[in-house]
Amino acid sequence: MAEDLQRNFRSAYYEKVGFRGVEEKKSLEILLKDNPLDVEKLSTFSQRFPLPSMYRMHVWKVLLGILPPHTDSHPLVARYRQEQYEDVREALKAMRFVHAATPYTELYLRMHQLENQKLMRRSELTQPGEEDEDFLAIARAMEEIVDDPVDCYWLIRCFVNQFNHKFGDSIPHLPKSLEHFLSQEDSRLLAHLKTSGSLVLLPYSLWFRRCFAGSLPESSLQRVWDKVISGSCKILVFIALEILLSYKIMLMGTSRPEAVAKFLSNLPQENTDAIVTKAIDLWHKYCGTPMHSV
Amino acid sequence: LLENVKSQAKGQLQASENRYLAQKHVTQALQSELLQLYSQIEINNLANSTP
Amino acid sequence: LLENVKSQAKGQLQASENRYLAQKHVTQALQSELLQLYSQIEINNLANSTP
Repeated sequence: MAEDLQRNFRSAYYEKVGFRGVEEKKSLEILLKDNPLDVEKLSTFSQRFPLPSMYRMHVWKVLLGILPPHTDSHPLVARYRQEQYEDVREALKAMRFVHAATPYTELYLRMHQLENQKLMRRSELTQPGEEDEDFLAIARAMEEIVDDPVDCYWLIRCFVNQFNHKFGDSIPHLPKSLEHFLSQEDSRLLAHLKTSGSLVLLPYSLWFRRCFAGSLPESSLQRVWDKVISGSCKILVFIALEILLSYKIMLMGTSRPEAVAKFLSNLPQENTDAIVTKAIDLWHKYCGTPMHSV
Repeated sequence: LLENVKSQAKGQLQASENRYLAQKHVTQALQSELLQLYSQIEINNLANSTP
Repeated sequence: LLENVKSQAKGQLQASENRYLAQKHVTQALQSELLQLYSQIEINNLANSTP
């Protein structure tokens, strides 16, 4: 009896923290015991299921190539990563780009610029451009998710690099894709957004360039990034779609595009978990569930 | 097994090369900063020596 | 053959590590030069500002 109660409590708890079943966690644990790790299977798992939070960072690091598939290389490679972080940071200190009180996010930006050979001379530094602001937004969100600065830097850097490399060409087409799926789900809402002039003013760069960093709270955001990191940028369209559907009444009630843009750029932080859950369901409905044996 | 060993070696080598590349980019940045400082100092010296 | 591949991989990794270390010595030298330059500039500034 007591055991039953405890078990019920436990699965209710798992439900709450995002495991739809203990089974999923177990199958992930089996995947993680492989040596070398099967990166493709890990991607598929992450596309289909939410990652248990205790394994999330590890899986992200493998999917982003920060750690190689061979688990017995992990200590060596982790040491290389750590040294590289320290080398670049120390150089920036010596050049006085950063000092003890510089915020980590700015340090990460300068490190990223140095490594990509895009660092200006100190005397020629300008205000951060749009691309820098996108980086900083993603960095601020990642900082909330990851404690260790070395891990944090590598995750931001590889996330941004992979995102631009894999999806750079698709990003400009995402607004059209959003319009398409909105016409399927709610053509009245689409018509209203179009005629009121709101459609062109939606916060596309916040949604599609920053991947909702600074828009969704981190607990919801990381479930979206699971999908982005494992290979989908389409998920971003469905999050945007579900946001529009969730605030339909409010959106239908206003014809001022600026007010719509302002509201959507500063979303209420309450029911974002539900929005993400519904968006993932919609995404599976339209794009199918990847059918790898996991 | 052979492929396995090869791919493991590749993973290690890539990470090592990446670390090396970062050092190279650090060198370039340091050099360009130094160059800038030296020319700044020369300008200052010139300005001070011509009263 | 396997041993062969392994020792080749080890050699490559070692070479990469050495390249890294060499480059690291370069950046250390540059960084200490930079440090010295900065303090030189500060001394000059101080000297100029106190007549």
